[in-house]
Order: sequence, then structure tokens, then C-alpha cells
Amino acid sequence: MTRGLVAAYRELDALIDAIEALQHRKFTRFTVYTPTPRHEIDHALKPPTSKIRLFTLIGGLCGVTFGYWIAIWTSDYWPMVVGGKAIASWIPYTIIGFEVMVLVGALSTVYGMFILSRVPKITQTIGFDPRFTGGDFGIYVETTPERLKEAEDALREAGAVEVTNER
Amino acid sequence: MSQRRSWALASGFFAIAVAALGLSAYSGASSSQGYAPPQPVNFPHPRHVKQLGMNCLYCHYTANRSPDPGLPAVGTCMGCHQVVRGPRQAIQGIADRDTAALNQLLSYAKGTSDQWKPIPWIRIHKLPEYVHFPHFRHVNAGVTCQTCHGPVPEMQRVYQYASLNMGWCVNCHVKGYKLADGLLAAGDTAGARAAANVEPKKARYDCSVCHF
Amino acid sequence: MTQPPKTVVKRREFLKVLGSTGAAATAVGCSMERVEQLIPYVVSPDHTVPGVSTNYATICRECAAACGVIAEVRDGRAIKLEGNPDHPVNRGALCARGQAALQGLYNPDRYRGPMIRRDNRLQPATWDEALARVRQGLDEARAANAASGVRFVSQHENGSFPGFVDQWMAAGGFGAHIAFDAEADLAARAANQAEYGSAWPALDFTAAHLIVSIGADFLDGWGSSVAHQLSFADARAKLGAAPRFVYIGARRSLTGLNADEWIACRPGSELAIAEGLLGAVGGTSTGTMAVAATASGVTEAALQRLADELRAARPSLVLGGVNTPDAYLVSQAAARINRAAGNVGVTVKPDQGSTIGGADGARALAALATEMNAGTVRVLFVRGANPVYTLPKAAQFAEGMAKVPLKVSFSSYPDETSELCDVVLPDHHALESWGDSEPVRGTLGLQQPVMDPLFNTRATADVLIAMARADTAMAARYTNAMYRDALTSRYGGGQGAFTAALSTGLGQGSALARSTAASSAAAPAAPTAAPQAIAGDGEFFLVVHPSPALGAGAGANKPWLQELPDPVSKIAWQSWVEIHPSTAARLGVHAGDHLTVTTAAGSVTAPAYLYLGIHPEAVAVSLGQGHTAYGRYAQGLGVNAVDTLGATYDGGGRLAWTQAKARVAKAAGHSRLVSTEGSARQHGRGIAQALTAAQLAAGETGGAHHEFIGDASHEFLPGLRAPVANDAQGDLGSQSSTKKGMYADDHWSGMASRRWAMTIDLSRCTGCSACVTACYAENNIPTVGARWQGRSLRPFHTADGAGWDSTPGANILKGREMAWLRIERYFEGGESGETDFETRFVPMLCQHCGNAPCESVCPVFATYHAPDGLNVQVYNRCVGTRYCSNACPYKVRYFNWHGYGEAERRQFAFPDPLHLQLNPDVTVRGKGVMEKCTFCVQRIRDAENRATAEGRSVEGDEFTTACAQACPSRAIVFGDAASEEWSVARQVEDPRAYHVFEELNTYTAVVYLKKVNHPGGPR
Amino acid sequence: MATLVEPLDQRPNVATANIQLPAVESYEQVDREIAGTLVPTTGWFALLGISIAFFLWGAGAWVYQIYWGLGNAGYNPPVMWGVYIISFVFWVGIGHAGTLISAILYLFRAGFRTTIYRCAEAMTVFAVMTAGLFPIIHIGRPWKFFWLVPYPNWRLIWPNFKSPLVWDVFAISTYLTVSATFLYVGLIPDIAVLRDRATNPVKKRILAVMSLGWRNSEPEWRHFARMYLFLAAFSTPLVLSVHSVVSFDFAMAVTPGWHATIFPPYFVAGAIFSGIGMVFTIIIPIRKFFRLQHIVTINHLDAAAKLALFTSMVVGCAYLIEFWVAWYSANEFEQAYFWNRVFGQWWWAAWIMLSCNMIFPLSLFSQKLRRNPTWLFILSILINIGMWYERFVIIVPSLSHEFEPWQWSGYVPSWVDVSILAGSFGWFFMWFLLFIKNLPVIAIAEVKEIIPPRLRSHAPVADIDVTGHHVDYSPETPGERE
Repeated sequence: MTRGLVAAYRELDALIDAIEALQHRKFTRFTVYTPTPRHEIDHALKPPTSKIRLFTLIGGLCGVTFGYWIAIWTSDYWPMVVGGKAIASWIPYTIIGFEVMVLVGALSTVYGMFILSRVPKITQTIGFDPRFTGGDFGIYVETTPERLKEAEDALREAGAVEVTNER
Repeated sequence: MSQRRSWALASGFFAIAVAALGLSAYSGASSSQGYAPPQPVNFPHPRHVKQLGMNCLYCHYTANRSPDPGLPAVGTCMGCHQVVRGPRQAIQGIADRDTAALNQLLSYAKGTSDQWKPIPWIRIHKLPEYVHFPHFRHVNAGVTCQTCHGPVPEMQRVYQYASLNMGWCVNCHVKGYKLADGLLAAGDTAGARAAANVEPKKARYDCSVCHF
Repeated sequence: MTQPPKTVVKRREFLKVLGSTGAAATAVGCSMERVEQLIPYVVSPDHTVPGVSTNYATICRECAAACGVIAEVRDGRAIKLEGNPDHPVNRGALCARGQAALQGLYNPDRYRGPMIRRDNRLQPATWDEALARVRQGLDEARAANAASGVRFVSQHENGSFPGFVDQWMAAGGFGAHIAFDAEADLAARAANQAEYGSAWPALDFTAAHLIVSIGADFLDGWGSSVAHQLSFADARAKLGAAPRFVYIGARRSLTGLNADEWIACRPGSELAIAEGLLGAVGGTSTGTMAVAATASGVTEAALQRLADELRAARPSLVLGGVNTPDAYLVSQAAARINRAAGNVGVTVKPDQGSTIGGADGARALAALATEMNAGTVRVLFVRGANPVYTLPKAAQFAEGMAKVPLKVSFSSYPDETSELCDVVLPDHHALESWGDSEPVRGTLGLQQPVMDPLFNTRATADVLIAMARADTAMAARYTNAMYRDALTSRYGGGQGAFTAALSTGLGQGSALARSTAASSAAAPAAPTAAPQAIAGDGEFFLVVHPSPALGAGAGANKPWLQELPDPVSKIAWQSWVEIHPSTAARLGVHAGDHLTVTTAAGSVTAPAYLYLGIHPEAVAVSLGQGHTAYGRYAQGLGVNAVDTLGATYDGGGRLAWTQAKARVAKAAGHSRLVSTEGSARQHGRGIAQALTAAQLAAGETGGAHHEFIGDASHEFLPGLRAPVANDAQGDLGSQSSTKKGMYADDHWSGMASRRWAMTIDLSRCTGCSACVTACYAENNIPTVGARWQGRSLRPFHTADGAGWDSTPGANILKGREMAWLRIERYFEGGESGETDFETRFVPMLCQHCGNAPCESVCPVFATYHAPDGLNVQVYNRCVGTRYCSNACPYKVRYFNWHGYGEAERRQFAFPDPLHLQLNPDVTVRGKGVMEKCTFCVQRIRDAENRATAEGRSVEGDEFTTACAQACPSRAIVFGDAASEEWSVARQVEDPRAYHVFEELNTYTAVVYLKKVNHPGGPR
Repeated sequence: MATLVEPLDQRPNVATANIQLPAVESYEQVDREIAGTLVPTTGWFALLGISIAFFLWGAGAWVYQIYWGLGNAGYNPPVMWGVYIISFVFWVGIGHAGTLISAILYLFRAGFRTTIYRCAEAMTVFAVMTAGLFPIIHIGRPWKFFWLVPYPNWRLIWPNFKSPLVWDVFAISTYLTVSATFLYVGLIPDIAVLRDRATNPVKKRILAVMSLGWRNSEPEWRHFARMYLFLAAFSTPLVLSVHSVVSFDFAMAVTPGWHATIFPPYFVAGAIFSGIGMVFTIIIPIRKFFRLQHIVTINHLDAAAKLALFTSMVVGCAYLIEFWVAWYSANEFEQAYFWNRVFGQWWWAAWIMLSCNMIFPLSLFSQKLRRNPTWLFILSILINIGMWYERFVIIVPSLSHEFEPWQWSGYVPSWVDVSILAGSFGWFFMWFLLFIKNLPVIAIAEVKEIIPPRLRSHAPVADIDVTGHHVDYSPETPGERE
């Protein structure tokens, strides 16, 4: 059974300090909120690179395969010559292949983003404060009840304007 | 929660709709297979073909000579029914005449032959005007009537047996017509057995063979 | 004759109207939602198979030539006319006017039954009423003791009918019968009769080394055009050895355009030239070259050169047939030249001449008009002829009619004359009635009904017989109840032989000659001995000429003929004034500016057409338009050139069309010419290629096909290679390739073994356009030029059609004519002031390319390449992107801009009963789809089906396309280029063969053979 | 303990073009000002009404045309394509700027895109929606349009994948889907902002659904940025391919004036050019009436103008090359056609095209004009006209002056053509107007990216930006409120 704290910060450097403080105190399970992506935060968190590229690759490959397949298969299914061109003529079919690759690739990329970043989310309330979409930065720390105090201190030291208890 | 369910529902409906569309398009749901309108004269095919063993070509007399199969003129009917008319008892297990149908016929054939009126049959098997289907070419190729028109000898009221969709035509043209199947459909089991290993007869499937 | 009940016809028409909408609106079998009835025969007739055509041999009555035709009848309705191959005159060919006879038969404006004038309006009546009215009129005439005041005017036709009417009139003790022929060159006939002893000797162009035509338009209306054209084309087909053709005249008619040299003379000076030539060839002549030169405005040198040629080239053929008052003398002189040059019996064969004769000209009618105005005429019968339209105002025919107590018309159409009549007893159409003709002496052409009468009409002959039998005085002489019986009884061998002869439409015997009494009254008055100069104030000679398509006006109610661009000017649905560009420049006139042409007799105003082929001192107007009645297609189009003519007649008694000088003034207004011509020059693009005889002899190809600079040279590929050319991947080219499907030569369908192709010999083609109309008839092509078929100009329109573009030919002005086969007419030379120029005619149709640019761009395979070499258009698959047309270099694809096939649309092209003519084998295309020449694929498939049914394969030259069948020049040859059985396979090997735009690598299946010219100059 | 006196990170968030927004101090201000633009005004309602009226008139004309047949359009065979295909290419072209700005410039890290890309992207989506209608409008049997789409059917036949029109179907639908997706995912964080600012519960609920529960958490941002990068990487070749495919509609036919290998690059350049033209036409009034001059600054317009100038020169170069090739090919058909295009029948259209696309844009060499919104607006209108006429000049003269002299013709549009063209503008602006009052027309999150974050050590905004570079304040530094 874990408890959570939500801390709000008005300044970027305060947030960075808080992150560093939590890391220093070996807190691992915390989420950072920021109105806009900042490199300073990445710098502080050093997160792993996103897995999204896999979705893109697989989607793209499926797409291009399907594109070529549908064109070639239908041509051979009922062979009709037009303009003295080969019945299954791969050269123009490259366009079909390409377009379908882009379509499927792009859609699967978006799909990947949804999967990885867990949107669509059902509820926004837990561990979140509306002001994080406005001007403020924030941290949501999940921890055991006994370390709750320690976490709160760390957050406040770093200059949290407000720290609230979740649940 | 509710959101997720409603989303699932929405996308589910969408998927079903798309599938249905695809299926209907594929199955040719737009065909009028099974169309069986009442005819001005309720002509009993079973009586004539099955019991009396008349040949299709007796009435549909140009099916082997012309693109049009031909319809019996009133004169053709009256050829027999000048004599064969009115009620009579069942004999030799052949049921009583269908006097109702007979009277329908006679209502068109009152008086002398120059006073007769043609029978306005309701068309059932209808290909669009841009398709050219030469009956005689198919009949001469040995395709039995029942292959396309179904068990007409069994039909008290004729209905459209096949879908008459393009895919239906093309399948036979490409895969070929199996004489055995045709004969079987025509009820000639012996012939079917004999023709068991006759090569399927293919036909040209170029568009300009039927569309021009 | 079979008697199929109307219901059958009704059913077919029902199907076809569905056909149109069906094809347009419902491509997924939704047509089932319509409940449709199948109406069988009541008693099925023998000899007819539903859905299979029956052919009947009969006679074409569109002009005096009386060609033999074969009528194709399907389920009780005639759907196509083709020439009768056995007929001595037309040998299987048929001209545009003959083809269009069907639209006379199915004309929507035909009288549906007898009419009687009540409260000054023609109103439907029963036959009994109408006949009673006529009988009453005759009795009154007799009672008044003025039986001679009963007169009969009929459209003269070759055969027994004129004689029959003569007899009838005689039997009743009535006045003379006038068998009127507005177009026939009676002067030439009279002159021929006098000089050769034959009204119309057979002309053998092939035997001649030089052809000189002095105004004789033997290809468009002068005598029997089809017969002449067959012979002329054969002569031209001798290529190097072909006769040189010199045309002398003020205007280059279609015939003139086919000449190697044109000597442009002043109208009226033809006689002087003829006399000059006559002298030069050693005949006894009054004229000299010098006189001729001054009179005609042609240099003496040119005439002298011609004379020398005429002396050198023996045998030659000189034809004289002008429209001036001198017509008789010119024909006479021409005949004498032939005699002097020893052509008689060689190129001119009096013994084989046809017997056309006994026709009366306008002069006879004018005389009648005088009588009518004098009030001595009590009853007037009119059949076929339309004097009120064809006679000049000066003759006062209409006024005369007003003074006649009873005017009876047998006309089928509400023309100007029958509109003035009191009783209309509509005649059968020629295709519904019995008759005969004597095209060649001793040979009888038989005319039989090919279908049941469409409307409540009766054959005039039968009506006359009935009237006679009802009349005590005449009854005795009419034992036969029907005209048919009269014919059979006259026929040697009687009933049986007659019936037998019907199968070919030809028999032995001779038609009933006109009784002397009648013909003396009708015979041409003594030919005017003295030449008449063409006078009148005004600086321009006015040349009036019959139209190749509309004749003197009879064709104007047939949409096919209205839609057919004039072979010379390429203008349709319109009248125009031809004026020479230099003259136009002088007057500041541009094409389309309205010109008023005024003579003493009257004036007409029409847009100007700048034409190199008209003498600079002359303007020309065509006959045929300007009807005030005669049905929806004729009425209110253009002007009637007769309005400018006075009552001047030529030696044969025909109205002298070119008779006066005229003032020409630019009038207010401008209207675009309804022309199908884009540019009249080919800009060196090698579409119509030609050789000189010299080049041909030297074995030159005549400036090989036109190429790009630095373009790789192509070996000539007459569409004979595999169904399609090889592709980049080599799939289609390599024998081993398994990726060819139906396109493999060894495919079980065997389709790829055939290669349908066509050759068109430009040295035969005369541009007569018979093929165009044949194509309309065969392929259900809609006519789009009628005034109500235009597009909408405003979003909202009123019932009276305001808001619609109702200019005649509105669609054609927008370039939307649908002719699958068009004749392109290109001029060569003549730009830099010289008089003479060359004309090349190119029939342009879908080339069925092996590498068709149109196919690969179609998104839905609506057009693609069939294994047997056809470029197929699948109407029901077409969605109408029109991309194919953009890609087509030949621009031979046509789009259905409106619902031309939908009865409920104002643009409907087949108003009842015209739709009965529609060919059941061809889909009526719907709105929004592309269409084009199919090489008559329906005929190909039909031949294949028949062959299969008979367990054989299609034989060489077994069938041909509609255009090739009709062509009176035999210029078009169609067939399987892959098999030596077919003559087309030999034709394509001709050294003159070329493809149009060969450099585009399209590998067309249509091969043109270069024209061969015989330029002038010393030889 | 880190301080930001020496920058934490040398990698800038965005490129260092001088695109700062000194007049924007805080994130809250961004939210406030941009959310503030969403209040409907009477002027907006008026414009919307006009657009809908135009749209309905055009739709009516189309129904009329379907009933009576295409004959009521101005087609004059052999000119079988006319206003509809011209407008199709025109609108597709417009549709290219959006993706260019949002994708290509993103990859190039061109910072001036930040404030205009949302607007351009929306424009793209609606322009492609408009363009997509025209092929359906122009075909003879619109009710059969679906036959171009490959789907299993009982006819057992499929579209012809060799036909450029089928390529179009694929290219356009792909492009519409991808650019719409691109627009939407870009909107998600901004919708989240609106969601949390919304007071009206209903509106809040809708926004909640649309924002998919976005919370601005760091992992979300991480995947988002990655996805955005890949989408951009996909859209870049896509945007190039789409107009290349459109150009194949012409280049694949043998018609003189069409059959040219230069067409794909030529069309792409033209498309981007016309797109930027339309962006100006749209963004300049917006920044004025929404009072956003301090966010969409003169510098941004200046940079975009340079891009317009560049593409204009590419297009102009293509025009000249066409003439040169016609001469050099010694192909008389080409030569005749091009002569006829400029000095013949169609000289007027050709000169409208040349002056609007090639000559007037040269004025952008002057910085004064580049920084003059009024001139940019006027010029953008000229560009739109010029680019419409470019397509006119490519399509109509080619078809009217082809191989067959006998079939040379002219072309005059009919009232139906014009109505439907007008209707298409109504349709386009209807959607666009609805968009700008319901969703942020400036990307909130990305604007926040380029303004300095609030820092505890109160480093004055004036002289430091997050890139660690110093800003020089010249008097005409843009952005001060008007």
C-alpha cells in the first residue's frame, strides 16, 4: 500500500533541485509534470530513449508489403493489359507501396505513442494537479507511509509552493 | 470507465459497419436472387415438364437459335389447350387440371385467334442492358437450362434461382462448366455419371465478350 | 411478309429506353426494381426468330438513282440499311442519304394518320372521312365538267409508279400528271438523249486517262453518285495509272475537291470553255480558246494546256453538268467532245445506260402554278414533292394553291406544301410499301415492305386503286385490289417468279413507261438554243448548289443528315455564304460575320464561310435549309437559297440555280459557324500523307512518315505484332513468359490469335461521309446539334426553354459532336494567293493502338486492350474521368455530356419513334460515360457466335464494319490482320502504308495508305 | 546544487533564429492570451455565415450538374478537364504548406515555424478536404466514385493500379489521414490546457475526451516528442510524394505540355509556394484581429517570406526550363504548344501566371517589403491567383492545342464551374473558421517552449534566454504590443 505526494513548483530550477534531491534520497517512483518539454528535466532524469521507433518500423514494413501485394495480386488475379504495359508491373506499384507504407507507418507510430504513454487515460485526478498544464511544474512521488515525511521535506526544501497528500 | 466503454462501443460499431459493407458488396446483396412475382397466368411448370415431360425448347423455342430464349405465343399454348380445357377427374394418378390457371390462359385467348391478346408475362431473369448474353451460344455448348435457371420443373411459381451477378458468370467462364453438374441439375443422373470425367468447358472472360 | 403485332415492337422499344437509363444509372443489378413485362407474339410467325435479324431486299427512294438496299429487320422493325451487293447500281454501297432513310421512316414528325382541314387547321380524321372528302372534290370537278382541272404532282421516282399515276389520271379523264424531280439534271438527260440516245449512259471512269468535269458534281448528287463513286474510286485505285482529274467550275464542290486540278472560271463561262475544248479536240465548235479565256477569266495558256492534255490522253471522259441556264448546251458540248475524242463506247457507254427519264422540272410546275392562279385547277394531288419550298417565289405556287378548291397531299411529313393542303392521306414510307424500279435497262429492282406500317398510313397507289374501284367510270380498269398485285401481274413469270425475285430484290423486265400523253406534257420544252449570260446588278455571281447531305431540302428533317458536317465546309445545322478569303479581306468580312446576298428576286442573310474553293468573283449558298415547316429538325434552321432565285429555267426545265448576279453586303450580327473543323491545315504533322504519281513510279515513299529530329527510326509496324507491343519488363514480348494470361498466343481462349485491324486507302476516299452516317446508324450514336439539346446558361429556366442554349448546333459549337468516325478535311497549298490547292480527306476513328495511351490511365479498367487487338471501352464500368480522352493523341473519344439516351431529358436524341431504329446489339450509352469506335465489336462477336454455332471458325472477309460496308469508294478494309485469309492482311503490306503519329509509338491497328496525286503540267 | 547562472544544457530547445517573444513573460500569459482568442465575435459569425452561404450555393450547383450531366460545365472537347481539376490541383497545392512548415521545418529546426505551424496545419487538412471533393465533382458518374477504391466485390474486378488517378486516391487519402493525425496529436497537450482552464462542465467533458487524459507528465512528453519526430520524418517524403503523384496525372499522358520529367519537382515547388501564399492570407488577418502581433512576430513573417521568395524562384526557374526544353527537344508539337501558350490563344493566362508567380514575388528581396504585413497580404492574394492560373495554363492550353489540328479548340467556364469553385472556398473557410474559434490557432505548448521559464534565481528575462545566448535589443525588436 503506497501513499503519494503531489508537489507544485513555480520555477524550473526549483523543480530540477527537487528532482536531484529525490534522486539523492533514492526515491525512484516519482513522475515529473511540466507545461512544456524542457531539456533541463531530461538532463536531470536521464530517461531511456522511447521504444516508439519499433512501432514505426514494423508498421512501415507491413504497409509497404501490403501495398505491393494488393497491387500485384489484383493484377494477376484478372490479367488485363493496358497501354502495352506488363500485367504486374512493379515500377508504378512502387507508388502504392510507398503511400501505404507511410499511412500504416504513421498510424502505428501514433498508436505506439498512445500505448507507451498510457493515453487515453481514464482519470486525470490521482497524482495530478490542473495547474501543471498551466504555468507550474510538478512532481508526484509514490512511496511507503514511513518515508512520506522524508519525501515531503525533500520536496519542500527544493522550494515547492505546495505539497499535498494523495489518498 | 464509462468513457472507455463508449469508445469501445463506437469503434466496435464502426468495425461492424465496415465488415457488413464489405460482405454485402462481396456477396452481391444487390442481386434480386429469389425474385418470384405472380404471373398473369399461373403456368405450372411441374405439370408440363415433370409430369408430361415437355422439353423446355418446345415453348422457349429459340433458346438454341437466338440470343433471346423466346416465349411461347398464345397460339403455342392453344395448340393443346384448344382441346385440353375444362375440368376433369384425376386419372392414372395425374391430379385434376388446374382450371384456375387454365381460365387465366383462356381469358387471353377468347374467340378466334385474331382476337387473342398476348400474355404480359412478368420478367424475372433480367440482365442489365449493357450485358449481352447469347442464349444459343450457351445452350449449344451443352449448358443445361437448370444450370442457370435452377429446378424450374419443380417450381410451382418460377423464381430467380441464380444471383446473375457478374462474379457468378465469370466463375463459370473461368473455372469452366462441368457437364456432369449440369446434367445432375437437369436430373439426368445417368448422364451425369457418364459425363463424370468430361473436362470442364471454359469460356472467354475478356470484358468485350459480354460488354459492348 | 411476316405480320408481327405492334406489341413486339413496343416491347423492344421499352427495353431500349430501359437500356439507356439502365446503363447510365444502375450498374449494380438494381434494374430489377423496375417491373418489366415480356410480351410474346400472339401467334408466332414463321421465318422469324426473336432476337435474330431478317434481311429484306428493297429499294432506296431517297434520290432518283433507286439504289438497291438490304434492310436489316429485328423483331419487326428495320434497324439498318445496307447496300444490296447484287444491285447493278450501287453494288452493296450506300450513301449517307440512303442510310438516313430510316430516320424518314421513324421520323417523329410523320403524320400518324389522315388529316382534314377543319377551322383552318389540319386535324386528325378517319380514312373514310378523308377519302369521302376527296371523292366529293372529284365529283364536284366532274360535275363542273372540269375533270381536266384535276392535277397530280408527284415526286418522280424511277419505276412504274409515274406511269401508274399517268394511267390513273387518264382513266379518270383528269389532267396531266407532273412527276417532279427537283435535283435531277434534266438538261444533261435531254442532251444525253439527243447526243447518245440514252438519258444516262453508264460512265466508266476506270477506262479513262483524263477526266474533265465541267461543273458536273458526279460525286455529290449529279446522277447516281454511288455508282459514279464506285467507278471513280476504282479508277483512282489504279494509282500511277489512274486518270488525272480536272474540274472546271466556279465553286469547288466535293467532286471538285477530289480533282487534281481546279480551273476556276466565272459562273456562266463554262459553255465558252466547253466550246473551246470542243474546237480543240477537233469537233465542230463555235467558240475559240481566246473567247473562252476572256469569258472565264482563266489564262488561255491554262486552257490550251488542258486542250493538249485532252488531245493526248485517250480515252478521256468529259462530263458537263452545270446549274446555269446554259446547262443543256454545256452537256451537249461535253457529249460532243466525248464523241470527238472517241470516248463514246469506251468511257461513256450509252448501251448500258440506265433508263431514268420522264421526270419533269420546275418549269412544268411553274406552268401548273400559272394554271392554278388562273383558277382552272379544281383538285390538286401532291405526293412526295414539296413545290412550295423548292420553287422560287416568282412561280407563285403557294398563291396558286390558295385558289385551288381541294388540295390533297399524300406526303408523310408536314412539309410546306402539305401544310397548305385540305386533306392529308399520308403515304407509307418507301420501306413500308411496294414498288419497282428499272435501274438498268432490262433489270427490275423490286421494292417490298420490310415491316408493318408504323402508323395509320396507306400506300398512295392502293388509295388510288381503291378510289378508282369505287368510281364507276374507272372501276373497270382496276381488276387488282392492291398495287402489289398490279406489279406481280405485270411481272414476267407471275406470282411465283415475283416472290422468288424478292429474295434478291432484282428481277428481269422493265418498269411501266410513262404514257405518251402525260410525258409529252411533261417533256422538256425545246432546249434554249441561245446561250444566256448571267446578268443582274451586283458585283458577285451567286452560285446556288444542292447540299450533298440535304439535297434540295428533302433531307433536312433527318437529324443524321443535319448532324453530318457538310463534306466541303464541315458546317452542320446551319446555312452559310461561301466567300473567297481575298474577297472577304477586301470587304472586311471575317468568318461568321453575317452577309446579306441580294438579287432581283430577293435576299438571304447567313454567316460567311471563307472558302478557298470559290471563285473570287462569286459567292455560294447551299440549298436545303430554311424550312418554314417540315418538322422539328428542319424548321427554322438557316435560310432557303431559293429565295434569291427568279423563275429562270435551264434547257431541261429545271430551275437554274446559278442564274444571277448579286449584291453582297455585310449585315449586322455575327454567329459562330457550327463547324467541326479545328484547323484546316495539318501544320506538317503528316496526318494525311500523299505521293505524286511520279514519286510512286520512282519507288519513293514520298517523304517518309513524319519524325522528330534525332528520333530513332521506326520500322513500319502495321499492328501485326503480338496483341500488344512488348513492355519494359519483357513479359509480353517473350514467348516463354507465363505472365500473359489470355494474351498468350497459345491461350485456350484463342483470342490472342486474332488481330482486328483496318486499312483506309486515301487515294480511294472521296470524303463523301457515307461511313459517318453508317456509323451513327449502327452504333446508336446520338445526334446532339438540335436547338433544344444545348446546355443550361442559367441555374433557373422557364418551361419555354429560356435559360437553355438554344442556338442550333449549340453542342457542336462546344465541340461535343459524337461522331465516332469523322472525316478530317485538310487543305494543302493555296495560302499564298494561288488559286489551286489540294484537299486531303482523312477518316479519323479510334486507332485501336497496340500501345494505347488511353488505356493505362483509366483508373477502373473501363478501357483496356482485348487480346484480339481491340481497344475496348466498357461503358458500364466507366466512371467518366475523361482522362483517356486527354491521353488520346487522335482525339477520337467522345463523352456523354447529357442524358442523350434518357427519354425524360430534353437532350434525348431518339424521340419516339426514332428510338425504334436503335440497334439492340449495342448499348445506348448513359450520361457521363466515355464512348468511341469499337471496330463494331458487336459484329465481331456476332460472327464468332454464329461460327461457333455452326461449328466452324470465322472465315476471311466473312463480315465487316458498318463504315467499310457502306463506303461507296471501298476505301475502308477491315479484318484480321494476323491471318492471310483476310484482305486487310495483304493491304497492310502496301508500300504506301503508314500510321498517323507513328513517332508516338502507339502501334495503331488502323493503317492509312497514302493518297496519290497527279499534279498538272506537261507530262 | 545546480544553478542556472551557467546553463544546464547547451542543447537549445529550438533553433536560435531571432524568434524570441520578449513581450511574453510567463506561461500563464500564453495560456491566457491564446485561450482568449476562442471567444466568438459577431464578425466571426458574419464570416461564417458568408462561407456557409457560398458553400450551399456551390453544393446546389453540383446537385444541378449531377442531374443534368456534366454538359452544363464549360467543357469544350478536347478540353476534357477544366475548372474542377484546376481547382483540385490548386487546393492540393495549398495543402502542402502545412505539412512543410510543421514537418520539414521541424526537422530543420527552423524556429519561426513555432507560432504559425498550427494554423498552417489546420489549413492543410481543410484544403485537402476541399481538394478531395473535386475529383468526385468532375467525373461523369460521381455515384460510382468508390470504384477507384480497391475493395473486394462480386464483380471480381479491381482498380487499375497503373493509373495515376488510383495513385491519387492513395496519395490524397494517405495525406489527408496523416496530416489530420499530425494536427490532432499536436493539439492534444493544448486541449489538455483548455480542459483544465474550462469552466463550463459540458465543454470540460468534451475537452477531457478529446485530450485523451493528457497530463503533461514527463514520460508522455518523451514519447510525444519521439512520435512527433517520426511523424515529421514520414510526412516529409509524403508531402513531396503527394504533389509528385498529382503531377503524374499530367506527366503520364503523352499530351504536349504535360509529358515532361520536370513535373514532379516543379509541382512540389509550386505547391509549397502556393501554400505559403495561403498561410500569409490567413495568418496576417488572424494575428491582427486576434491581437497576436507579439506572438506571431514580424520576424516570423520575414522568415516565411524568404521561404516564399525561394520557392517562387524555383517555380520561375521551372517555367523557363519548360520553354527551353520545348526549344531544345526540337519536338514540333511541344514547340507549337508552348508558342501558343505564351503568344497565342492563351497569352493572357500565361502572363497572369508569370507575373504573379515569378515577377511580383521578387519584391521580397527588399527587407522593408518582407516586414510589411500589408504588402505580404496583397502579395499572397496575387500568389493565390497566380497559382490557380498556373494550373489553368498547364491544363487548358495543352488540351486545346494537341496533336490533332482538326481538334483544336477553346474553353470558357460556365456558371456551374464558377459556382462550384466559389463553393469550394466557402467549404474551406467554413471549416477553418469553425476551427479557429474552438481550438487554439497557436500551439500553446510550443510557444511555452520558446519563452524563458520562470527561474528562482531571478535572472532578468531581458538578457538571458534558455539557450544561454544574449539577446540584443534593437529599437525595432518586434513583439511590443500595438
